[in-house]
Amino acid sequence: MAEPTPAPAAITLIEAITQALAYEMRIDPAVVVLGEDVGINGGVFRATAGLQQAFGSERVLDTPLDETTIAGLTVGMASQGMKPVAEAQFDGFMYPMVDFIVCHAARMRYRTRGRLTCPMVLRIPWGGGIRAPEHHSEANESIFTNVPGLRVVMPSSPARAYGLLLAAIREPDPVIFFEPKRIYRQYKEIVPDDGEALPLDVCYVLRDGSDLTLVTWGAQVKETLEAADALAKEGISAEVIDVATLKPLDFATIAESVARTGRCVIVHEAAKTAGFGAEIAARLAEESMFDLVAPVERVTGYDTHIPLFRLEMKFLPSVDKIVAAAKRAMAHS
Amino acid sequence: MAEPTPAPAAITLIEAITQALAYEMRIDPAVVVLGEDVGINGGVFRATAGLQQAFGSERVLDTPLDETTIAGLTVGMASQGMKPVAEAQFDGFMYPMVDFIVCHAARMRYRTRGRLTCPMVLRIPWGGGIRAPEHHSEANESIFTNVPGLRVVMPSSPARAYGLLLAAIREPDPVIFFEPKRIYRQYKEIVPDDGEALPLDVCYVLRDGSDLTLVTWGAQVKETLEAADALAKEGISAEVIDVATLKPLDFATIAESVARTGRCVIVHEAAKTAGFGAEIAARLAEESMFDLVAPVERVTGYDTHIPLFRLEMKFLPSVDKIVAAAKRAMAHS
Amino acid sequence: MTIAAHFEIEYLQYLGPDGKLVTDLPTGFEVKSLLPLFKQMLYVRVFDTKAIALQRTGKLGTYAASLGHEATHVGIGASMRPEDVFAPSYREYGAQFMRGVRPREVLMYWGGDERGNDFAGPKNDYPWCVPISTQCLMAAGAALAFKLRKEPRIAVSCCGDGGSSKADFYAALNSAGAYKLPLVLCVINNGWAISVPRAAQTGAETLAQKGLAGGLHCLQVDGNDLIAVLESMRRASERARSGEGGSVIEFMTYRLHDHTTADDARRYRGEDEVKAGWAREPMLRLRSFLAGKKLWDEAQEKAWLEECGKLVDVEINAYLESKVQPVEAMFDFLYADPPPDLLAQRAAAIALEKRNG
Amino acid sequence: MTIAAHFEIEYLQYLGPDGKLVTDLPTGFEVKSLLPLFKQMLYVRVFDTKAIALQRTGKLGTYAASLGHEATHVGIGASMRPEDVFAPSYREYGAQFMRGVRPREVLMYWGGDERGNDFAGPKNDYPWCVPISTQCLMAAGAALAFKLRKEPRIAVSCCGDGGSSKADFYAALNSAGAYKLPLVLCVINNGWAISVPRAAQTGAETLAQKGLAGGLHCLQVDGNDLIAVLESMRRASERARSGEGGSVIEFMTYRLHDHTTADDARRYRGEDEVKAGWAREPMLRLRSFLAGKKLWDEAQEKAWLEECGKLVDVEINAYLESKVQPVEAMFDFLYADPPPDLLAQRAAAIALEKRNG
Ligand SMILES: Cc1ncc(C[n+]2csc(CCOP(=O)(O)OP(=O)(O)O)c2C)c(N)n1
Ligand SMILES: Cc1ncc(C[n+]2csc(CCOP(=O)(O)OP(=O)(O)O)c2C)c(N)n1
Ligand SMILES: [Mg+2]
Ligand SMILES: [Mg+2]
Repeated sequence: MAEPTPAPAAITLIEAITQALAYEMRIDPAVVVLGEDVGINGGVFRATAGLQQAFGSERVLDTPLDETTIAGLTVGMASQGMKPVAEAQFDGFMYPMVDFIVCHAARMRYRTRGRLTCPMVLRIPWGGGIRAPEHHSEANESIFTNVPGLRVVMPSSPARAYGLLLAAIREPDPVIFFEPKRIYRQYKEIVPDDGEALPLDVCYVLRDGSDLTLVTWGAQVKETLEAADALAKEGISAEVIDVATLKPLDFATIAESVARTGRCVIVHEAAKTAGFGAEIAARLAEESMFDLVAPVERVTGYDTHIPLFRLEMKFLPSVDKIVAAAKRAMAHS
Repeated sequence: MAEPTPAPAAITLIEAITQALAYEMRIDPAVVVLGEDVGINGGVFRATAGLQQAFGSERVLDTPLDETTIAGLTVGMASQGMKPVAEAQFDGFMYPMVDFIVCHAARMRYRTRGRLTCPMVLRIPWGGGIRAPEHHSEANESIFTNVPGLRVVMPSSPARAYGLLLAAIREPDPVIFFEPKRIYRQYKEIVPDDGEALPLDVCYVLRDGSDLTLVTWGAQVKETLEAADALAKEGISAEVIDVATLKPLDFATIAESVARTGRCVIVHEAAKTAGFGAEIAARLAEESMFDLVAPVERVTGYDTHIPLFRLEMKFLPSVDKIVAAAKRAMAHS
Repeated sequence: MTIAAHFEIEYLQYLGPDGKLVTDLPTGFEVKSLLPLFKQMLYVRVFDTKAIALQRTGKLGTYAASLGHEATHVGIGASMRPEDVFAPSYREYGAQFMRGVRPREVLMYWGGDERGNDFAGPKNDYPWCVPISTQCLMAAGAALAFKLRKEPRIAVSCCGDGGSSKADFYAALNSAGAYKLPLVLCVINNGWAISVPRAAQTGAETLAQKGLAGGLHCLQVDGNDLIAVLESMRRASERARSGEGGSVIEFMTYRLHDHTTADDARRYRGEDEVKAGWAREPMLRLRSFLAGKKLWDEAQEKAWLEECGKLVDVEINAYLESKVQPVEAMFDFLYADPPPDLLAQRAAAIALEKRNG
Repeated sequence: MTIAAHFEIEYLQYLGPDGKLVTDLPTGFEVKSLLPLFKQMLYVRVFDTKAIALQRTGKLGTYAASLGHEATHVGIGASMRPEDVFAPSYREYGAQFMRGVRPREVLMYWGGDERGNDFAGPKNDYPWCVPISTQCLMAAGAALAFKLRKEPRIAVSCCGDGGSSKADFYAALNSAGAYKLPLVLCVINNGWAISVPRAAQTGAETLAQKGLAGGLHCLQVDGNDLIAVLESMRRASERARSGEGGSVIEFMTYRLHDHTTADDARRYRGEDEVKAGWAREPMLRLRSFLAGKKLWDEAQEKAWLEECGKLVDVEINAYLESKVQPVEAMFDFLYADPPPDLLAQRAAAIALEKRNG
């Protein structure tokens, strides 16, 4: 810590994850990393690359191959004063963790009136579009968004990955941290390793606009920003909001934007029905109805499983689909 | 089957469940019932009372105490031509089943292009209000509503319990069947044991009205109907819809009603944020916006865990809260 | 025939149902040390009886009695150090009382109040755990924390015969073996999981041998024999403390009561079996053994039971007089840093409460 | 010391790495019967090699090779009857080919097309299973269905050494014991679960002994010795068919390839170990044994490998020529009776597809 900070180089989202993990492990001995293949192998996505070498195998633990085990050990450690950061290798493998997350992590503080707590992070590489096998491409954030006591976070840039992960590890309550794997290596940006956390309860406005509000999170931020570009060329000014912290939701930022634009298109990768977009649309129906000049639109995955990779890109929201929805919204005034 | 049908007696919701199970076990040898204590004990709620005695222990199986086991065995049996009806003893114990439901039950037909299928029913006594211990009072239907390939059903009367459970068992795809335990024995009605199934894809309009639409499901149907009574006394005519089949959702029935009333209050027991009410409100925001004269209202559980029973009734939606929301909606025109 | 591995499961029993020693006492065992534990067992039984009565008269919710399990529970509690962590299921009051949990907390919990889990005593112990055997895996996590921090502490967790079928139990023993954790998994085999008999849970001859799946130390013990319970726990905790890893101990006992007050065991088990259970129960034999050693007599028992009654009544009154938490309690302790929307709901709930009087 | 239970885990090996018998052949064993199986093993290896090449040239997605596992896979396949049900993990091609799965289906699956799971052959077999060891528990469910319907069929499922840590694996063996199911659980111990070595998975001396936790029959087997594989499977299936219940068999083999084509094993394991693996691999010893019996020679091998190449190429071409499913395929087979909203989405997707040309 006393060493001079090296000049920061541009890094990818996944490198920002590694950087945040290393930073926090340096300053907080309670932080441990655990999961399948997180040790010498550095994780199947290399998120923990070099950490076991740097911090030893008592800080970076390979687990037996069982997600129930990972979740249970994590809750056990967290409730005894450690700050475990667990990894589910892929989104499709986290379902056996649901029991411990819902029944224990989310309730430990509540049920003991604060006597025991559960400061843990569960990192989940999330979403489709990388031509992976079955169960490696799920957008399953909605499984947690109805569960009180949790925080659900999803960064969409290297800087937000770094700042939000630091915040998540420091947070005294359990955080489900989804990492959009399709954009793990999409682009690089300079992320100073300064230990500065970002707030866990705000939406990030990525682009200002006046005609309509595009709300999204995770990997779809890319297509949504591209759609905003395309719309701009046609003279339509789209504001783009990266929700980033899904739960608790910073609805105020969305409402404020929609109050100005009168139109909202929600974009997400998960199936439409009861995806988290529904909650945002519902809040608009409750609190922004008189601001809306056009019906809310949802551009989402279809109500089917993401297909194996020959067809997967046809399942996902595309620039085309977003632009079309935006234009439908613009048809109202 | 050739025997004369005895004159039907009035039965409770839980007795209607038993009646449907017995009916279907009589006519279809592929139907088996499994779960913890479902055998000689007849289930902790007596839903399977008498079935093992009547059909033998090869049709009604006590399982080892493991919900993962119940779910896995059920999927295994269903994919080999049986029609298992599994029971999770309480809502709070079904989380270990999520992996098999999402990764296998919901995808078996899809991933094998119809070669293997999964005709199973998972019965889950659901919801709070019975002064039970922790984890016995969860309203967790939203965990399944974003999952393609499932059907999610929740009856709220003896007749619908009978008809919907028959339909669920006959359905060639997996059905999650939530049973509102608070109203298991609330009242009796005559339910002829005629083997008539009800449709799995319609909402049930329980009361006609013209001023606003109250949409609900499960145990809250009781409070919602009472609220409609109370509103009627004040000259407000409320239509009451029991969603009953949450997934796939029969939105057409709701939309048609709201087109007439212009107002919608959604009532459910689960926490508000990302509860299934969000999906209904979202559909309204997308498809019925110009019909709405008032913002949508959600009367729900708070965004916290249902507390232990000393406080639980204060968590649940009440007639009071529904009436207040309805009046807020009526203030707009 | 080549043999890849070979195992034996030892069975421990010292005191037979008739109160006679069936074998020599463990070396160095002090008979006098049994006395306070016997008294503790009696205390628990008084507590149980009164708690059941409270439930029957509508003053308590569903209650899970520990009738018949007293030797196992108290023996486990006696073997632990304050700094260890206990992860109980939902009926090990005997162990918990010895660790400082107060009877009023037990009552609060079953009376529907979260404050019951806020133990005045063992601050790091886990609360009662409803989702079966998940406590075992949390205890493994606790043990892992102790090991990583190089603390001389162990974790002890209990589950039932039914609980030993649960995936979480297997996960706990698997990780205890993989990480050589200071963990003692106590399987309290009382013959029944609600209505499902032990034989329907598994094809294994003993529940102790499940530990072999994780390479753990395994023991089967007469759980109605306090001496055997103490000796088995001594061995397992010593192993754990000295870095030799985890154990699975199967305590053979019997559930004399219904599963909980919500259950009616007559639906699924015969009276003969229960009768036989009463002949093997732990108090009987220990009382007769201590009486034989002139350490206990009827008068002492009468006096102590009376005192127990008074002690428990104080606790019951504290529970009965406790005020229900205010409505905002259901919002508090959800997050360290509650989000604004939640605070708004909290305010609305308080306002509604005020309006309704 | 009283012993409650006592166990031995037998180890089976007939053919040593040098191709010499280490013990007598099982009674009645026909050496000639090895020949078609050896040819099948060669065929699988040719398939594997070509599949890896396809992946390396961008014509296939991630692929999990079976290199080194051929004796175990083919031996398992050979021991099953058509009406039995197989629940593989994701690399047991040798077993699957013998059951009628076509190589083109394997390629379709790893090529990102659901039709790969629609086997032309074994209609009731389970598809490849990505969520580790869940197939074991589904197989237990299948076995339960057979038992309840009194059908003379058995279920066979495979998982890895890593997979034997999974809660589902334990649930499978627990239910196999509880219900005495006609189930054979094959733990294919190839030393690694991606980068995690066998020793890190569990403290158990053998993986076979995990079966003791459920009261199952346990065996540890040299999985590179086809004869031992066949004999162990014969014993386990006979038990299963005759109502004696389930087995856990640990097959000791070695993963000669990376975990999948997405993995780089050099990051975590040394070359020496892999070299040693090649010295123990299954083909080597069987070839030498058969050659010694004058059942196989170089010319035969050359001719057969050439034929294999051609056979596999036909399959590869069928895969490469397969048309991508139309966009509506992602809506089909979701429900037997698709709801209207889904049909509307389907129609919209088709329309979009048309518009985009
Ligand atoms: C995950 C889960 N499933 C089901 C239950 C309901 N349940 C409560 S206690 C019990 C039986 C437990 O039997 P056992 O483990 O033998 O413990 P005992 O009650 O006999 O002490 C069951 C099925 C539960 N609490 N948790
Ligand atoms: C539930 C789950 N967790 C993680 C993975 C990722 N994963 C795929 S294969 C594998 C290792 C499997 O090792 P093992 O069981 O030994 O089988 P092997 O690949 O060696 O044949 C892992 C961790 C998965 N597929 N499913
Ligand atoms: Mg028990
Ligand atoms: Mg392996």
